[in-house]
Amino acid sequence: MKFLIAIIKPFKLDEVRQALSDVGVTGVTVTEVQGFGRQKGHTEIYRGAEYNVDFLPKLKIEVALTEDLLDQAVQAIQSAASTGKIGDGKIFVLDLENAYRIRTGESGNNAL
Amino acid sequence: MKFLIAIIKPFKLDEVRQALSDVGVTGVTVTEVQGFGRQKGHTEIYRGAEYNVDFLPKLKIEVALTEDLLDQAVQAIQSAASTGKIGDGKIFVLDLENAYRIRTGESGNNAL
Amino acid sequence: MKFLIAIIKPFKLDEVRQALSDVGVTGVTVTEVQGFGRQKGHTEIYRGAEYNVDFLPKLKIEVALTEDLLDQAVQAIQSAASTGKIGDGKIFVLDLENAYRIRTGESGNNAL
Amino acid sequence: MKRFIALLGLPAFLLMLPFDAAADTLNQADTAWIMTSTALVLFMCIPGLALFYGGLVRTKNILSILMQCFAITAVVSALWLAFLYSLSFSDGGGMNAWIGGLDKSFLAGVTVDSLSGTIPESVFSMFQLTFAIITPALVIGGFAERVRFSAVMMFTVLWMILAYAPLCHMVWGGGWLAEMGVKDFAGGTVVHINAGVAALVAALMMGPRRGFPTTMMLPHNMTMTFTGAAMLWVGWFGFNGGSAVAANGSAGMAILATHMGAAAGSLAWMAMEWIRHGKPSMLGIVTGMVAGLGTVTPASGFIGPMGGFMIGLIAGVVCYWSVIIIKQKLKIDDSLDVFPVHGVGGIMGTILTGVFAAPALGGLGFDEGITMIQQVGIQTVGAVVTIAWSAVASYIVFKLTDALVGLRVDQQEETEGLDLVFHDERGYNFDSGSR
Amino acid sequence: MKRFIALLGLPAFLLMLPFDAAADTLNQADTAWIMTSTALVLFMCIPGLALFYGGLVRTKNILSILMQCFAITAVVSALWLAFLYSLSFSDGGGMNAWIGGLDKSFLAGVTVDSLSGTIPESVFSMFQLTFAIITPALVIGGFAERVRFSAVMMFTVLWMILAYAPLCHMVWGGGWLAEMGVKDFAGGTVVHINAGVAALVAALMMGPRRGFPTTMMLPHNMTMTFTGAAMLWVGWFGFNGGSAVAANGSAGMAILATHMGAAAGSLAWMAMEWIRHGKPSMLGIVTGMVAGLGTVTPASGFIGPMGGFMIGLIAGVVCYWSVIIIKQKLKIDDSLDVFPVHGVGGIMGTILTGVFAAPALGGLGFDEGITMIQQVGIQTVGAVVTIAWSAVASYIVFKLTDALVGLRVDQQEETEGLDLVFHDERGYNFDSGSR
Amino acid sequence: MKRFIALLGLPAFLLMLPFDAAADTLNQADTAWIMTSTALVLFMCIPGLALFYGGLVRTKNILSILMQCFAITAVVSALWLAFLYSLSFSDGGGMNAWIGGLDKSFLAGVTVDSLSGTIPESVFSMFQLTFAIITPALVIGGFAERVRFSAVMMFTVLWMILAYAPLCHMVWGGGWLAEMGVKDFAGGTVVHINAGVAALVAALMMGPRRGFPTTMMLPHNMTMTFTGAAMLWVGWFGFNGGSAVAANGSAGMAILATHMGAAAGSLAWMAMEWIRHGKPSMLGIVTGMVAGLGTVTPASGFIGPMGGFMIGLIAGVVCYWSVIIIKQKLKIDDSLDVFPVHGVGGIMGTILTGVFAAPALGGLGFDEGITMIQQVGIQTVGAVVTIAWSAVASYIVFKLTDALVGLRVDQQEETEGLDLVFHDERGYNFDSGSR
Ligand SMILES: Nc1ncnc2c1ncn2[C@@H]1O[C@H](COP(=O)(O)OP(=O)(O)O)[C@@H](O)[C@H]1O
Ligand SMILES: Nc1ncnc2c1ncn2[C@@H]1O[C@H](COP(=O)(O)OP(=O)(O)O)[C@@H](O)[C@H]1O
Ligand SMILES: Nc1ncnc2c1ncn2[C@@H]1O[C@H](COP(=O)(O)OP(=O)(O)O)[C@@H](O)[C@H]1O
Repeated sequence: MKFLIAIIKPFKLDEVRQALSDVGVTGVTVTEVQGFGRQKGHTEIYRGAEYNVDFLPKLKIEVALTEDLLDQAVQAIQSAASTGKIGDGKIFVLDLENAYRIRTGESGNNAL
Repeated sequence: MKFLIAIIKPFKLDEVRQALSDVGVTGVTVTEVQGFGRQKGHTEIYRGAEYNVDFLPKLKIEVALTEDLLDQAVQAIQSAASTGKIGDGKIFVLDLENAYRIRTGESGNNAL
Repeated sequence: MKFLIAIIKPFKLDEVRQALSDVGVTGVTVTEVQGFGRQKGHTEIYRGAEYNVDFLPKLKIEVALTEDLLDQAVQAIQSAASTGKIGDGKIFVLDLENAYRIRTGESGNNAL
Repeated sequence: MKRFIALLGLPAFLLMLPFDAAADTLNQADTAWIMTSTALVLFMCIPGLALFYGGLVRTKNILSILMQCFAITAVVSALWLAFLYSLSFSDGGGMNAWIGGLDKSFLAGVTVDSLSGTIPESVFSMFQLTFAIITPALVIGGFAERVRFSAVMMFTVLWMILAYAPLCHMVWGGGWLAEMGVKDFAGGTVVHINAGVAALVAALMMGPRRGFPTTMMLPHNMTMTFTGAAMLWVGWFGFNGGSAVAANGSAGMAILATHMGAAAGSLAWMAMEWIRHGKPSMLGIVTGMVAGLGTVTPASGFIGPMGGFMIGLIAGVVCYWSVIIIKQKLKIDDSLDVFPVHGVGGIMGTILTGVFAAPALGGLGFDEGITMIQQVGIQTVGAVVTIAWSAVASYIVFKLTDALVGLRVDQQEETEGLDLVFHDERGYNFDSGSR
Repeated sequence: MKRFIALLGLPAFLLMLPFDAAADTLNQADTAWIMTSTALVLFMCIPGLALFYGGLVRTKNILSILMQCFAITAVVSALWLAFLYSLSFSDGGGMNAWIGGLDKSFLAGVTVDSLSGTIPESVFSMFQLTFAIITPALVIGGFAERVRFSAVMMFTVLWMILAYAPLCHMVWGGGWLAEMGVKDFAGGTVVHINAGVAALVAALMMGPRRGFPTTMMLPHNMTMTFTGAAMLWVGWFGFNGGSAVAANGSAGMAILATHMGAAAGSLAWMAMEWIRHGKPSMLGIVTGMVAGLGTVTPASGFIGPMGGFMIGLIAGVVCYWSVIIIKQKLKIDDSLDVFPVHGVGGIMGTILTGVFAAPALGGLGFDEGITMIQQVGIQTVGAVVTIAWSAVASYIVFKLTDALVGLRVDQQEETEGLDLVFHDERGYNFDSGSR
Repeated sequence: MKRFIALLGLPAFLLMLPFDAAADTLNQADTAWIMTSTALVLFMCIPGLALFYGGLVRTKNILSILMQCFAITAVVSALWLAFLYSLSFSDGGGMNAWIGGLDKSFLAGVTVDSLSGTIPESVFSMFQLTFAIITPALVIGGFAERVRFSAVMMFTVLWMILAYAPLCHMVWGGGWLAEMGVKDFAGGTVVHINAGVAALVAALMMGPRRGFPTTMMLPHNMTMTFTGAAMLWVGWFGFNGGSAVAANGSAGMAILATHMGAAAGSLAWMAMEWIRHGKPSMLGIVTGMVAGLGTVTPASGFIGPMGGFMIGLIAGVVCYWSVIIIKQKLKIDDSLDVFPVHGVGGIMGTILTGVFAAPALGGLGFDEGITMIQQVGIQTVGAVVTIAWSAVASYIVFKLTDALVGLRVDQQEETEGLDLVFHDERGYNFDSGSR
């Protein structure tokens, strides 16, 4: 099993979720995060002073999935989240040793 | 060492923390997340319109622990977080290569 | 590639980011989290009652990096985030199997 | 007392009846001030009290509080129009000692020209309505975070009829307590004791919130509570100052005494916390303020500024301990501490009115031939009667409500929060901005 | 109608002209009340309306709403000083049927001693200014979340000249609608229809927000909307009560009728939701209140409390359906539902004024020799003229604005949010506390 | 000037003394208006100023601001009752040029019948108290986010005695500045210069916040700041309009001029930002409003609406640059810019009062035999004396406070935030809803 962490632009959430569900991923967990990267932030005015705010609001999407879904899932996120502009984000793939469904106690692929 | 990521229902936090501490886990890190899964969300009314809100507030609990505690910890979360209703959440187990305590610079098991 | 998760005191963020960028890490993702550990929380007053609040606001920093940067990055976080007081936090190192840049589709080291 | 008694030297209760207004002429300045006061008192309830209470509950229940305050405002207004004003302030004939009649149902006879004392009856009725609105809104603090919305609606209708209207008539509408000489300038009995007791009865009948007292249930937004508290302080100038029903020295002195009561209550509670916990809290100082204001209310038109300050000091200390006793010691989950603050404050204030009205203590004096001891006695009767009437009426109302629509949510609903369960809405969607 | 007509038995429009004030003497009580009302009406716009609207948008656009309301307040004040008061309320000579003149530009002749009726002209002008402020502020709800800030500034200047000043003069400044006998106590035409129609025109011209109607665009902060709503309710006492321009029974009755309209509107909308969705929502009840208030406004000085209540009930039901038709059926993205609430409410209210002014329905009656049917006819003309004038004027204004500075943001700006794009600021930095 | 001078043609200072009231009779309309104004001015401080300031600090310090404003309200009220009213407004005998006496300690002699001019003395005293409350509350902006709570309490007591009471007496209580003819209608000297200078002294003595000026310290909640700002604008109608101490043309004109000052200040600051940064900000426009209001305050009763507008424009531009000079150039961490806004505004306004009072500029004119140049000279003396007195008094007060309880928190406390360190509370627990 694999554990996939994607950082995306917030307004792409609905499209990404749809794309993932289309390839058969049913569950995801989403977190609001702040991103620092190549994309530059914005300026804020404060009574005559200007400040550079260099973090950007992003969403982190975590998905646990079976190995066979990995490529399609990466592909799905890739195309749903892409705008072609800097700051579109990343997908990280980690190995997942095991998974459990709390309600039933099932583990492994069945737990996803 | 293992890195454990659990998604639970928010009101179960205190019980889960207690259960983990009972099996010897001293530190955990908690994040507010939004979950999408089998459990359905709720409807919101907005001036005559009805919207389906399908994310649910969940908590993510991250625990780094030594390998020997793994099974007990999974067990502890499992039973503390379970209500038997859909949406109780998941436990994901990842391999943890190393850990450091920032204050002291200790690493490995000693850092946990 | 490695995936590094650091839990730090919130006011150390700027220093840590600076230190990471000094060793060549360009991107990081930051999440507000609540930490439970050895450091004790605080008391809150509520109309004559006193409550112990034992979670502490922390920041979680996630960094994906190439293997050769690992030691320097750990070192950088370690020294930038340290105050020598309890609760300074942890650094966790996980293995990262792959990474993709959404905008370009690049993968592996090039995606970071 | 709602009308300025010194004017004609008549017993207060006579002057309180709007139908005695035949000989009066319109005083425009009084009218301007009471219209202003009406706005101030409505402002105390929405948004004032709603925000004060709302900040104290958990995020998942914030809208339930705001919604209840708002819906109560609307429902009580409709009832007032229909018959509640009439029951409270019209002549009750043979029942007049206890309750008014139905002659003024649908505000019959309240025309553009009709007067009540020196002000239009429309203004008098509207001013009184704002008091009728805030009283049941105070009660909801007792069962916050676990009550069904339909139960609140049902409670409001029944309780206004069984508890509010009779007590209002007895004290301000020419009923027997007024005749007996009970002095309640702006609502120690009718508003504060009445609401405090009802909240206590509700808390006892419904049981504590899930997790009480072990789980922390911290206020979700102290800045909201602060904002509401400040609005209450300012609005109370209309509550007590308007109860002079005139723009004159009586109103001015009521405001001054009220303000000093608020300040002293704040300082007293702050001192208690500083001594006992080592730190004063924001919630503490504003709670002390409300305690001071609630307590000074019945006295405000009969005392001087020093009297107001003394009453405030007493209120701050006694209500502080009352909260601890009720909630921590007796483990009664009167969620937002309505009884220990408003109930205890109202009882103390009603009785202390008999003390601080004394000229020796800077007060405006007693009625001809009445001593301080006698007045304290009369006041105590007023307080006891109000406690008893309110307790019985509230018990009946909540029993009925429970039978008809059910008072309390089930466990799962309580966990999910009242906002989603009853209103399909959430208070905050901060992250919606990112979408 | 902005001045109390019963006083001299003259036609209303004569009494509305400030320059007829020669023979009047200062009434200090009226002055006190209108100064108070002025504060209340300004309070309705900032912070009231700003918070009411602000809570309904997404986090990324919250400051754009607050900023627009605030900047409109400042800009309209400057225009008022320069020539808008003059255009609205001075004698327009040959053009007087349609617009005032420029004699009072820069408030020439408004001295410390000059009177308008029984109050200082400074107070009259200032009171009227607050109405001029809130009207364009209402409009911004129609194009919220996608308008350029400079376009709002441009619109404000042009629209106040082309739409507000003429209509205000026609109805309240002695123009032909006033002469014809159109009764608009506090702004059914000038304020509510005018703003509602402008918002609809804007929504049609600018097109829907990106993602409408498929994407959820939930209110980011319902507690803010509640707070604003409550402020609107209270402030409306000054809006309608102040429009009597006197502290007397007329003002008192206007407040009472207004309050009942708000209560009934709230209850009607709550009932609609309870029936149709199974649950009443916070947003629903406050929207019903605004509908009730907007609708009762033109009638408020001519009706009794029961009339106010009936109008409120009708408003709650009709505006509820109007929102659904405009937004869900016709898919017009009038973002904050300005037309279905204020426009429809204003139209209904203007016409219903002719109905509920009837003595048989508790109203204060019609002018000598006018029947209910006739008055309804006159009122309908008033409403239709206002709709037509506002639609044409608004169309011209938005076309001009689009040509000059551009009305709408581009896609990327809309995604990023107006706060950062136009103001380099964000509404909330809650996490800044950790740094 | 706090009392309406044209009435008897007497020098203003005579009329300001409450003890000259023997021959006056009660004016109920004036009473109604001043009670209303009292509510408005208290509303300016809590919640107005508290929210305005509170939104500007970081989340971890929000409650410290709200708490300080609230506790100051309570403490100053107690001091006022005890002796501060007496020191400010009673006859100081031989010392009368500088300070009042103690005859009115504990508000002795302030009875339900005693008058001050045409209003009850209770109302006069209460109205003045609200000014005494807001002045030290303004100061806290200078040392926000790093001051010890006990230091704020200590400062309040000492500063009210050493700085506020003497200056208030000199200018409004019949002291030598009043006798000299300094015109300060509503507090350019006593309130704004006084507070601004004290804040500057505090900022210099305590040093900058940790991280200043490199670390961003963005406002944690601009919607809160907006809400407070709007409340300040509305409340200022009571501040300046109430300072006429009458409901008449003087009050009306003061409100109109004040409003135009606020509008012009907003527009001027908005224009500065639009030119210099390319975008106008919400914080900018509201800061301009406060600058306009603070600056127009001393002049408000002596000028016309155009004068108010001109003063506002000047204020917006000059205060904009003052903030930049003080904070960015001189790197003085007057946290919330109290001196550049209120101090500089108060100085300018006090002097410009001498200019715009000229009839040629729409003003109400000078005292018999005084030219514009002379009046400007007198005003400048008034401003300079206030600056000097306030600077010295504040220095002494802060030195004493530092010695007695310590002014500033240590580094770790500053990092943790004042809310937890001094009040064991946090402003927001939004996530508590999930539990
Ligand atoms: N090495 C990294 N480790 C963790 N997160 C990263 C890393 N690099 C980028 N990110 C995240 O991805 C987001 C987008 O990255 P950025 O460099 O701005 O653009 P792009 O993905 O188009 O190269 C960042 O805001 C950050 O949240
Ligand atoms: N494949 C997955 N990857 C990541 N998170 C998941 C996944 N499936 C479920 N989750 C998380 O677990 C939560 C519970 O899952 P859900 O399917 O609703 O119920 P259950 O765990 O009882 O099957 C979801 O809300 C989501 O946060
Ligand atoms: N085993 C763990 N797993 C996950 N997070 C941990 C663990 N132990 C500690 N943490 C995180 O690190 C933070 C600091 O830990 P703490 O024990 O307080 O101090 P220290 O790091 O100095 O030993 C905690 O607040 C928590 O967020």
